[in-house]
Amino acid sequence: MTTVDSRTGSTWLDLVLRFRALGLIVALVALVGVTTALNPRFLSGQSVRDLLFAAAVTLLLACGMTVVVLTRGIDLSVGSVLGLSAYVTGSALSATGMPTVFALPLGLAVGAACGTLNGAIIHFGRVPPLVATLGTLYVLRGVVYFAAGGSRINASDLPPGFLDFGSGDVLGVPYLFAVSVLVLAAVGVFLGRYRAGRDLYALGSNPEAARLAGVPAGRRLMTAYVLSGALAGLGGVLYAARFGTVDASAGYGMELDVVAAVVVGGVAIFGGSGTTLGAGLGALLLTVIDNALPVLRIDQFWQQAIVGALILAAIALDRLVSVRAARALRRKGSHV
Amino acid sequence: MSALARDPDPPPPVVSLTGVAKSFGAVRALRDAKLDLHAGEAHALVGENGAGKSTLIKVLAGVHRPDAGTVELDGRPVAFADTAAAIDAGIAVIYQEPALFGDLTVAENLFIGRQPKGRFGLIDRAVMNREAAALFARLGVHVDPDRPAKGLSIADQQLVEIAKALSRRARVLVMDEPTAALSGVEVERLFGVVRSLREDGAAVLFISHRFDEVEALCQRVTVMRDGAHVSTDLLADVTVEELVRRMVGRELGAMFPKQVVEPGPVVLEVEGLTREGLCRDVSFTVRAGEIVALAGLVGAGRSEVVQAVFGIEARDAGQVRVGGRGLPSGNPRAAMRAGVALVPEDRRGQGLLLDLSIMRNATITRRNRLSRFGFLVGGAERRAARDWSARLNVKYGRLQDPAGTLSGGNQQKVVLAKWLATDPKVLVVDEPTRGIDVGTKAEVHRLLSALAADGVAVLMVSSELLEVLGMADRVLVMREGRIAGELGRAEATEEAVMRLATGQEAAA
Amino acid sequence: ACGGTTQGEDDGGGPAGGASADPNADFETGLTYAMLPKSVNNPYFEASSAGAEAAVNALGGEFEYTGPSDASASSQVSYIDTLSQQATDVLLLSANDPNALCSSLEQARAGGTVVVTFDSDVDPACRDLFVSQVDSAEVGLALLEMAAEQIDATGEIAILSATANATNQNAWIDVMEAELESNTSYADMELVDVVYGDDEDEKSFSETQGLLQAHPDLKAIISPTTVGIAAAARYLSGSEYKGQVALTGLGTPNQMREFVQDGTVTEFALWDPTALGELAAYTGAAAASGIITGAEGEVFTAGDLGEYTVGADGVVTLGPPTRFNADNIDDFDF
Amino acid sequence: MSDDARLGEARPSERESTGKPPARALPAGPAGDAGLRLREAARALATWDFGVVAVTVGFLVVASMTVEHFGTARNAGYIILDLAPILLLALTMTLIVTTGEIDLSVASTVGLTSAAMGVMWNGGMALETIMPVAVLLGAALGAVNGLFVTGFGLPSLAVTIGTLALYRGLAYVLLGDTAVADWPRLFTGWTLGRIGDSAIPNVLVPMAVLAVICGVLLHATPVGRSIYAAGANPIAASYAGIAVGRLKFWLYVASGAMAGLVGVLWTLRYSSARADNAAGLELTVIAVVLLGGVSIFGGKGALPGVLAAVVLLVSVQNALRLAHVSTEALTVVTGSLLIVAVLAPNALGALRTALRRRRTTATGRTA
Ligand SMILES: Nc1ncnc2c1ncn2[C@@H]1O[C@H](COP(=O)(O)OP(=O)(O)OP(=O)(O)O)[C@@H](O)[C@H]1O
Ligand SMILES: Nc1ncnc2c1ncn2[C@@H]1O[C@H](COP(=O)(O)OP(=O)(O)OP(=O)(O)O)[C@@H](O)[C@H]1O
Ligand SMILES: [Mg+2]
Ligand SMILES: [Mg+2]
Repeated sequence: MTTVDSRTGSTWLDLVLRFRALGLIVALVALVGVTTALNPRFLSGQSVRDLLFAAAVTLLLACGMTVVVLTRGIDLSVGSVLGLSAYVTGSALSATGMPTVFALPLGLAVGAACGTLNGAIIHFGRVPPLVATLGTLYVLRGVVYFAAGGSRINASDLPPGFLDFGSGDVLGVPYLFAVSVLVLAAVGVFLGRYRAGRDLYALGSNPEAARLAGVPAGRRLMTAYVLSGALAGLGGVLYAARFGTVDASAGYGMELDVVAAVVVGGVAIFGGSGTTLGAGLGALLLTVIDNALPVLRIDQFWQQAIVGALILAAIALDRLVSVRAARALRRKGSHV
Repeated sequence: MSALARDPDPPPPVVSLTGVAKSFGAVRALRDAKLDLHAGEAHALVGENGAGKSTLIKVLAGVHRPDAGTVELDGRPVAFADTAAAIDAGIAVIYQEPALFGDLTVAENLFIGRQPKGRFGLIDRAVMNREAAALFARLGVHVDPDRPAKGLSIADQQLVEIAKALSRRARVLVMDEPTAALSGVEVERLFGVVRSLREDGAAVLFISHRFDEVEALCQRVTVMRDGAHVSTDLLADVTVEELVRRMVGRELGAMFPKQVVEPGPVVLEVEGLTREGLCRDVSFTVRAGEIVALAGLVGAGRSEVVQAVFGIEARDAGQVRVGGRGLPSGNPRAAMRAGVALVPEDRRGQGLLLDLSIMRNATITRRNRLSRFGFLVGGAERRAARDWSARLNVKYGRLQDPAGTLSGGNQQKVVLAKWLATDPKVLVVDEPTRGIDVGTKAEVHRLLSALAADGVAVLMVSSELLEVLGMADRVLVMREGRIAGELGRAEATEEAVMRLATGQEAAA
Repeated sequence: ACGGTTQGEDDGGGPAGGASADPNADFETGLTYAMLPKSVNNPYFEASSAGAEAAVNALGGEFEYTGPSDASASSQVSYIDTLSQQATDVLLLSANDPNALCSSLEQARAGGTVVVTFDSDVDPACRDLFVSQVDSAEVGLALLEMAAEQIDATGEIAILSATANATNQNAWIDVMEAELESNTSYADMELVDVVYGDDEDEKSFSETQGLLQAHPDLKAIISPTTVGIAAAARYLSGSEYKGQVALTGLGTPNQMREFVQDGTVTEFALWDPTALGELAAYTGAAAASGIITGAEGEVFTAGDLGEYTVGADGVVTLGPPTRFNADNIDDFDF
Repeated sequence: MSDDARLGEARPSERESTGKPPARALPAGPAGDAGLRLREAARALATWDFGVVAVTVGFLVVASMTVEHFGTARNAGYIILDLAPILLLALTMTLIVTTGEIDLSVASTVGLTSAAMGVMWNGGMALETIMPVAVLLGAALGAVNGLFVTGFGLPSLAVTIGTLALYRGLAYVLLGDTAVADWPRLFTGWTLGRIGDSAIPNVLVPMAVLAVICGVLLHATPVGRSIYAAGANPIAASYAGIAVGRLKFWLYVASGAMAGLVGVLWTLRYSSARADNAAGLELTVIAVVLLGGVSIFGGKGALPGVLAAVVLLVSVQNALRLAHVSTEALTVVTGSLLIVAVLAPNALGALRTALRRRRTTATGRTA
């Protein structure tokens, strides 16, 4: 049988297994290095702040997306949820002039509500996640259109405190980014070190087995989608705070970027494996690419093509690492 | 009945199921099932494939809700909403098919949902791995608790399942053919543990098609047929023949109807076959009309060998020739064209398209031959499928039902059917009778020897010694990826095989 | 087989000549008008539709404002087909593509619909009239002039445009480039980059970031699109470049007000989209009532907007853009 | 083979075991055969395809009675023109999704081939050569997807999100902000033209042909069987001698070629080659494939359902426009349609099992 010494020759292997993000970090460092070499201003305070600002929202959404993707699900509605929450909070702030502190909970609530809708359709309606959330992507966007119509919330309508929250920072780290990172860490710990979190991995890894093992699938799925929705809602608030302008198209088409970030981050699209850390790095990598290309004076028309190429490169690299790992595992598991 | 007659005042059963009925679409898996489990007893549940054994225990485990009938725990009627409820009630089940979380570590597979907690309710992995290691030690097996379950052999998977169930320290332990993929040594260790559990007062339900095991472990035995209760007796009161008659409702022919045939020319030649870390320098030949068995302990690498022969996995070194012509490495299509067929060991993972219909499964290997002018129209597939399920007595509802809805044994029959249908020159079977009931087992054996008689070269991997000894003309014994020795039909005895398999020969 | 169809062998149908105009005819009542913007849910077109609706009510007609939610030519085609089936009398269209809509427009016109494009034109052969907010030259020159005034005509400038294929933006950019070449008074100004914010707030925002990082010595940004200029202004006002880099272009007073007040922006321009819609409606009505046919020189009265003359290629021009600065911005609300 | 007979005899009660439902062999209770047949019939009818087709037909009937201009031949023509690109892309998408993969790059491939056509046209090539070249280009782009997915074993969703950006980007590299529009009327006319003086658009012909080819391929050939097998269980499929990798690779090539063809049609229909042609169409295509009942996990689904779904989606949007319903509502309806179409059958299924449970309990008691 598999006579195995869990330690021997498995140090780097364990590292790779535990820390699939390695490849990403390398890519990230390389990219930043090259860009800075070509244009030192890329690491100037201002542009780093801009970068972190830009990353904050994607980071949040990627975090939520990870949770659902782990369960073999997917949430294509995040873009629309973000739009809805951004508009609702925005108009609530401008209309009622309610204190800024209530913005976050409000956005979270809106998002969580949408998440609950997704979860209910998927769990109780037995609708495949991709279908359900593709549906709510349309429906919720439609709702935003209804609500916003042609109107637009301008920065001037929003309380200054809120905008300050959007543009302010502590020690050079924007509040928004700080919020995202805190959330990311919290969710990371939840997934990695709490029973409920591990259940999500189990569900994604083998749903039937999870059922036999008595994992409360319904409750867990609900948790996942509500979480994803809530984070998208929070993202909406950050979006409003950052851009100050919200119209009906806020967050339009964002879902694919987020999925890309998650996948680049090494989260298995068919569930069961991946970490928020990876997803976060994926989001960061894509944002850096987006911001580096203009700085490198790369022709506008080439930028999208290069983003695509780099996405392919990133997942290919990640694949390389994991294949290595698997082979080593085999050797580790064998006995001859 | 007789069991209770013997016992002046029997303790109330821990579990008792009465009048249980359960249907899946047109299929009535259970009609009128009945079962009593007492504390401190090991109770055998036997029956044909599709008799309803697994379904019955799934009802007990809260997987299925019964259409009718009652489930009582300590005399109190219960209705388990889901498996969690049953688990909380102290019922642990080893299901027929291993169901592990490939992405989680072995240890987490054992403790999912009840991982040991440390500060702030965080999971304490160190403790978890230690407890897992302890469990495996108790079973006398070594599996790295910290490796992902992905890539474990079917046998190791079953061992993990066993450890999982044992770790729950349940008052009711249900085992659905836990030994199907295990060989003698593991089985003995398992029984040791189970006995001690029983002595601690646990009630054990044991489902198996191997009567030697049933007799070795159990006191009472319940027979099921067509989803209904037939009888419950003390094992001491009934003979195996009697049990078999009740199961299949008729007399059984010889278990190992071996036909002696004059072996023809060499058909399959394997030379210096090597797969990194799995098997090394394996050489042997199989002649037309011969049945050659690959014996050995679980994990000896037999499956790896046959997979390399069929070309599922590329070989790192060595030659495979069929009828003198060499086969390219890692190309099953070429092997099939050369007339090789492989019945794989893991029917769900490697054998079946569970979501597709029984018909598709039975005919997928012949999709080209059944087509007319490249089109698959008319009932060709249907006829072929019906014909072959009839030959192997597959028990099913409708040919359009998903293969996943078949009982374990019937699934195995479908896999056999789809490969026999290709009428191969070289038939390679890996654990061909895993989870198949005695009646069908005899038929499969008859079929194998009949095929051999027709000049087919048969290579058989089996963990069941009786089968190996009963069927094989020659026995190749593998140990740790190498061929430890070869035994002719005459010299092949249990002792001889086990000695080679375990490597005690040197000592002797 | 045959020699093959290559360029130049074929040219689209000529302009739709036809009935002679009767300058003294009255505006018909009871006509149905449909306004089809590049995309709905866009404040700019909301304003135009308000103007058009007012005009239509004055003319005693029926008004419908409909269109796709994405600014793509293919979805506009579906809407045109629908409208032509409903035999709408007047179609007021702002096109997402100069050519893609033609065949549908031809069918519509064959069915008797008068097609008037506004804000963004199509191939003149495919429509009756085009109501231009201003003529391309004027806008291009005005933009360049404002930029020059703010950086006294020296230093690097860049353009933040809408989508890469936006018809009118590209026309203005061409004018500006030509002018920079020819006009000596702009000799010390250099156009270093043209980037596209796709009329998306977020993209325009980050493109502005990119510009400033890529061109440390940038003196001015010209953004000839309402979405772009607002996003750029918001970025500048929150960054270290505020006051250092001049920003001008086309924007709506309501969006730009705070940035003019906080000194991020000195002066920008725009025509009144409401008036544009109003004029488009009157032009359509005039054409449908046979007052004009689209031939050069024809004259008609557009309500209290006054009298207008049809120019070459059936173009009616609203007038020079209005410039907005700290002094006058509070007089406008759109 | 000589032993078959013996095998047959081995089991006296063979009738019972040759696949008649056990329920027949056992006393079936009062519900009896009739009830059983009814339920079987019900199940046969309640397949997904049937559901979608029924809904579609139902909708068309109701709409043509209630919505002005909807029932006209002219409008039918518009509907067919509008659904052509979606339907064509959905054909190959169905095959790919059935193998458990996905191709999100189709719309970008359309854009890139369209842009390439523009460049070639400006380069003075003859349209007769440009068109086949464009299709081949599409095939090549598909091959790249196939290589990444099967060759390097990368998740197709990830790969095709990458190529979605890459191909669209390359389209912009080729044409930038320009549009090529001077296409010969001979061809643009054909794409919009009608067969003879009927109201049937010319494009219906290639559409029908390709639909039939894909349908037969999927449902009545060994390849089709392999496609389902590969989707249901790749490992078991390769054990059955199916070259799963090669199969998927060629499906991606086919999908690319189809996108190339759509690129040609699109360019000529709108007589405008532009980098942003068909942007965002991929989600619509996925939507109809799923709406058509194809399982995103592979192994399940059928083409008729998908075809019906395409018709349903496009004609619903058309009807709403004709009925002066606002764009907002249109978006909402599209989404709800997707969800409800999947929810409804599930709800029905749940209901049926509930009914059956009650029945069998009854028989269980009497037995
Ligand atoms: N989920 C299901 N859907 C439909 N039919 C089912 C399902 N599960 C079991 N059946 C049917 O119920 C009957 C009993 O199955 P079961 O697995 O209980 O047999 P078994 O006694 O365990 O046989 P084996 O010894 O081969 O495991 C079989 O005819 C099987 O086809
Ligand atoms: N996919 C795999 N990845 C890693 N190790 C594997 C894999 N498959 C098999 N092994 C290991 O290779 C060895 C031989 O495999 P296997 O257990 O199939 O041999 P076997 O003699 O056929 O046993 P069995 O009786 O289960 O067929 C075992 O130690 C098993 O754990
Ligand atoms: Mg069973
Ligand atoms: Mg094996």
